[in-house]
Amino acid sequence: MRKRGVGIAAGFYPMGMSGGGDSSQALVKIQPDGSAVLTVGSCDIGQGCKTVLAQMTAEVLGIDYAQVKVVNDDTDNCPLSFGTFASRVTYVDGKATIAAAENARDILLEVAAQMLEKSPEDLVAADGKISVKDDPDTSLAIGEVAGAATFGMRRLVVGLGHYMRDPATPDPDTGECDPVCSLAWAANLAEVEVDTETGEVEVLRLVSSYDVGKAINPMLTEGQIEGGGAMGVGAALSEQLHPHYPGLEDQPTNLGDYAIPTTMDIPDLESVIYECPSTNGPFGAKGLGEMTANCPAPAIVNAIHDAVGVWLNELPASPERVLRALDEKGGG
Amino acid sequence: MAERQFFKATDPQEACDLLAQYGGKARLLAGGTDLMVAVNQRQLSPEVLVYLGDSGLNYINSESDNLVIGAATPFTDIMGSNLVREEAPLLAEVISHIASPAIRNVGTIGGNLANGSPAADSATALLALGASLKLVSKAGDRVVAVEEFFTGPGETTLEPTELIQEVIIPKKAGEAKWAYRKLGKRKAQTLSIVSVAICCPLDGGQCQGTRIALGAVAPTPILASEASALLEGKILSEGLIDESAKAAADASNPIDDVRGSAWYRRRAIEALVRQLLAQISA
Amino acid sequence: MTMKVVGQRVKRYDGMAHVTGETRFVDDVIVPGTLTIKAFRSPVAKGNIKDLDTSAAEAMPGVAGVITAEDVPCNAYGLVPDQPVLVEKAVRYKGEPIAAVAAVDEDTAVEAINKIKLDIEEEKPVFDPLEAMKPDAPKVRPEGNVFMFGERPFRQIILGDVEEGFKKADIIVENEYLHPSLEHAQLEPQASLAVPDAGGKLTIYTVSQALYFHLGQLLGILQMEPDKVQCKQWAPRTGSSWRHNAGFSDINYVGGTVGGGFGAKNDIHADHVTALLALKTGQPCKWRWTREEDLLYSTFRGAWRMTIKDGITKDGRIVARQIKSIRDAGAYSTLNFYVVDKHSFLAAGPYFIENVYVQGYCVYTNKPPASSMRGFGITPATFATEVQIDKIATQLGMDPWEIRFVNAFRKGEHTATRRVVNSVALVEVMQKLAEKAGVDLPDKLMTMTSTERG
Amino acid sequence: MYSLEFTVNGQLCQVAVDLKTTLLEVLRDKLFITSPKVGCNTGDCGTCSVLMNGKLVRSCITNALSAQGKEVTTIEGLAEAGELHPLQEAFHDNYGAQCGFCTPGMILASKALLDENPKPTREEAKEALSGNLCRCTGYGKIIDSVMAAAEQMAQAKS
Repeated sequence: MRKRGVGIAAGFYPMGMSGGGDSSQALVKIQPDGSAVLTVGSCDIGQGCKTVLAQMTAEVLGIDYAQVKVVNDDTDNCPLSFGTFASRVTYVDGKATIAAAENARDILLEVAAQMLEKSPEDLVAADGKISVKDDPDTSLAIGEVAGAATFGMRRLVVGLGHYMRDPATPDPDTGECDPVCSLAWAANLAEVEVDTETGEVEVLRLVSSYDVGKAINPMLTEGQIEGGGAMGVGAALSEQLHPHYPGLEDQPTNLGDYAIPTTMDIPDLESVIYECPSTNGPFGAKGLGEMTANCPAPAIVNAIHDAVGVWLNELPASPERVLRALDEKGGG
Repeated sequence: MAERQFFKATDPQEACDLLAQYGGKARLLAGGTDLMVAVNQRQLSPEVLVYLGDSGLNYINSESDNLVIGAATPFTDIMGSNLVREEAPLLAEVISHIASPAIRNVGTIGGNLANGSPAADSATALLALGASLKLVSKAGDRVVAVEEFFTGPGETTLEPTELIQEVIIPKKAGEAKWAYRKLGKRKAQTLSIVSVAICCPLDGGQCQGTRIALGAVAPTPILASEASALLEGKILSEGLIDESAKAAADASNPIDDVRGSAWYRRRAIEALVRQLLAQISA
Repeated sequence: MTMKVVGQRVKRYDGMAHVTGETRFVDDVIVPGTLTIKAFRSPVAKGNIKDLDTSAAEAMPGVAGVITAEDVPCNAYGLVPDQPVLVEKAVRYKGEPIAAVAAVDEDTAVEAINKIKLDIEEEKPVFDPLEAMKPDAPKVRPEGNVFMFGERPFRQIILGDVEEGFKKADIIVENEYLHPSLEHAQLEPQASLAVPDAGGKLTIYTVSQALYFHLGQLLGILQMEPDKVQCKQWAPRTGSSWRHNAGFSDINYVGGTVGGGFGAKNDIHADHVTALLALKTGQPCKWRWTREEDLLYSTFRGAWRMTIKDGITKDGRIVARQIKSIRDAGAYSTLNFYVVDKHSFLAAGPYFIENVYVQGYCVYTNKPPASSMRGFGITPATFATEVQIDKIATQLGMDPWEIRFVNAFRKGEHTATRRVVNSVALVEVMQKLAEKAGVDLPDKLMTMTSTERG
Repeated sequence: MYSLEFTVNGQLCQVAVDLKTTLLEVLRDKLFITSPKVGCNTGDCGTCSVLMNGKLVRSCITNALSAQGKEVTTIEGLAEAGELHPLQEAFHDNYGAQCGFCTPGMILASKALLDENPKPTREEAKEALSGNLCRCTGYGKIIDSVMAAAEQMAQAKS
């Protein structure tokens, strides 16, 4: 018999290293034509940090996204970053990038101020121009300003940015510390169908809701949600690195036996993005790379309980485990 | 190092001659989906390869009572063949669950069988369909029933100088019902934990010559003969289906391995046979 | 402020390179004359090396170099440097690298590996953390099988008084959960290419997710003092400017584009070995792990055993939560203790609970070292606590939605580590979920907010 | 050693191979075409996918000599006269790639599908890509990309 059930799970996740002290640096160089090169030390592991950081740079400088190049590929050229982990890059590198871009923009504003015989505070950088706040028709193209800075005023337009939260050493007795830049929030709903004779579980629906502070690029946000969702489904149902844990027998040695989900195992995932701005995040953003893999498994386990009345205290909810649990309960 | 040699057989006879000439040293290459995995993992370092891709063994013919499939026919061709869909739809269905499209494009039915895996998916279909294999060698040819072909894990009755020429499948007789299910760790690109193929010719609602084939639950793919015999001449009922499913589970002799436990496999066989017979009777 | 670029669905920065196949990963970097590396790995899970003979491998035509523990200047790395690059004496997991060969091609490298002779005294391993914690258990590590968080064998988090909390509770729910070990299964396997150049610089192409973090560790491993033998061997090979004291600028660490990480590349797997062999042979050396090696011997998400005891009042409020978690760390510390810290800080979940007691243990076993994976220690915590809260709801006859709304953090409340939570939105996120999923929640829940505890 | 002659992306190639050489090794190590990746070398992941005579194959478990006289297409051969294939455009527009490691194989598998079945359903697209693993995307945006390309190609035809 096939029985259906629905389950939910909630969660939260911090940005950056718990314990702090993880820094990132950024350099924004304005070329003589007004295009920009952002140099950072974090890796793009598929999550899309080059895209996100280029967007932030363009936003601050008031130039086109296409005018920003990102260099992140070696330690000879790139400034320090602790790395791409702990859901930290959008947040920590983002803050460093914004600082660097603002720093570069300030240089441009100073130069433009001289050219326009205004004070930098009276100027604004937007739409590829630096213009006078209360007289928008008086403006200079950013390329013009950058060129004048480079050739006329012999200035190097390079902005420097750095962000590091103070290290947070936990109190040895109580654990008191501030392990968190910001917290993002999550809730998932799973609907499953359980075959009570074979123990198979099929995920029919996985619906996700995430607070990301601000989706710097909603496509990337959705990409993380869907990718983490699939990873969560794999963890919930089919992935076993040590099938006879704690022993090492029968360990899978190929990607057929270590069964990550295929296209056929994942339903079309549904998601909703909620934006509760982080009080100190870059443009209000939080990070969500990791948290997306956390809620699917408990939501699925809770859905299995809803369907057939058994609890699984151990993952994955393999057909064998489900069947044994049903036996223990005394039939489906 | 021994000299390595590659031959492209232009017909089965040439392949047989080469096998005779090189004896156990020669390996047949068709799609290579099993062979090359072994080569890449250094379990195998063939000295002589005989390529069957252009040996004229890629065909699907209708011959009086039988459907005849050349051993080097890729799965995709078999799946897509109208003849197969018409005369042996069970085979088309089973093949559609093998691995994934890229593997099916080159993997051949003969290769799948010759590999001798207890989990060979095409074998369960052929067992259920009562198929036989035409084996050829320089010394001549012989026909063996698929249930006689497999002798143990990775072992078959094939002599080192012999190759599978074709698969002979009796055409579906009258109102033959069939059903198939495979359980893997996931839904595609996966090997069977268990698989069950059932072919159930019905005569006025009565089962006549039902064949229930089980994969991955014994040293070879097997027929659950007692489970089938219980149904002979009877109309499928809930009680009868139950009995047959239990008999099928008893016929299995599974092991614990990376894909599943013996306990689970036995239970899954019983469940699948029950579900599939119910599906047939519905 | 209206934003022009932030918030937009601009095209992916590296998308064009991806769809044309032009994105270059480590294994796609082709340097003429590159040697292939293979590792000689321990056949046993625990043992003591009596003798290692690599002479036959070294003598083979086509073999350019073999390295063992003797060739590693500083043979201990990690945040807490306890992991050898190559085992000197004590083998702690099956598959642990003991030697590595660089040869002209893969066949030769494999043949050379097969010629290495090892005399090893096998010892009884321990795989179960619960066994490993016993006083008479086989020692995985000389300092003991349990990682010390300061003076304690566990990270302790105390908020309020759980025993007092349990007294106030109407029901107590206690369960044990097991979160299994998981593999990242990133599609790009571990790989590294080290290229020495005559100018005295070593260029390493890496899959690292954390360039600077690993560069620092590599410099520690390679630190070469003038009187060390290997330095004398290597200095001429790498040019006159090799300064015998490697600094950040002596290595150009090239990466930034990673074929999937998920935490699999937060630890050095191959760069140290390629660097050492490149220095020893003076030639470019590449090591690409097979998928089998990646599955069996690379870092992974270590398993967790978690016991949760909750005290709940009739209205569904969790008033006390006690958690004891044991992390199976495998044989080395890697990022395990950090994973346990993160788990302990936040294991109590996205709910305001006034009395919390968490003990997070990090226990060594004779498995390959576990380390970080997407979600660190919070993934197992979320699994356990979110199934637990459903069990509580079931026992109270309460709706699983309602119990979460009742307990969810509100503005101004604080976590178990006594920090006030900011930008709180669990209530709203759950309301959005219900809307999206078409679940009709009662007004009572739909009108709640994160700003006040209703 | 044997001489393998075959066509890669329209260009005739001749390379020396032995009995154990795979098509993937020929492409990557001898012809320096690195878009097909070594993800597993056992045929399980699909990152090495190429088209051989128009059909999707795993180059890692294709014996090089079985490619004799055949036509092999890698993703480098997809763009025509400098114009990206609609599938490449669609994967770019729809974020069908994240880390990019599975992408060349994924796009070639998609091409094999659309060549046979220009108007697939989502289910058919999933089935066609079922042997190509992706760990980043959860597949949603990959399937979106395939569907978008199919639509775009249908419009271009009409």
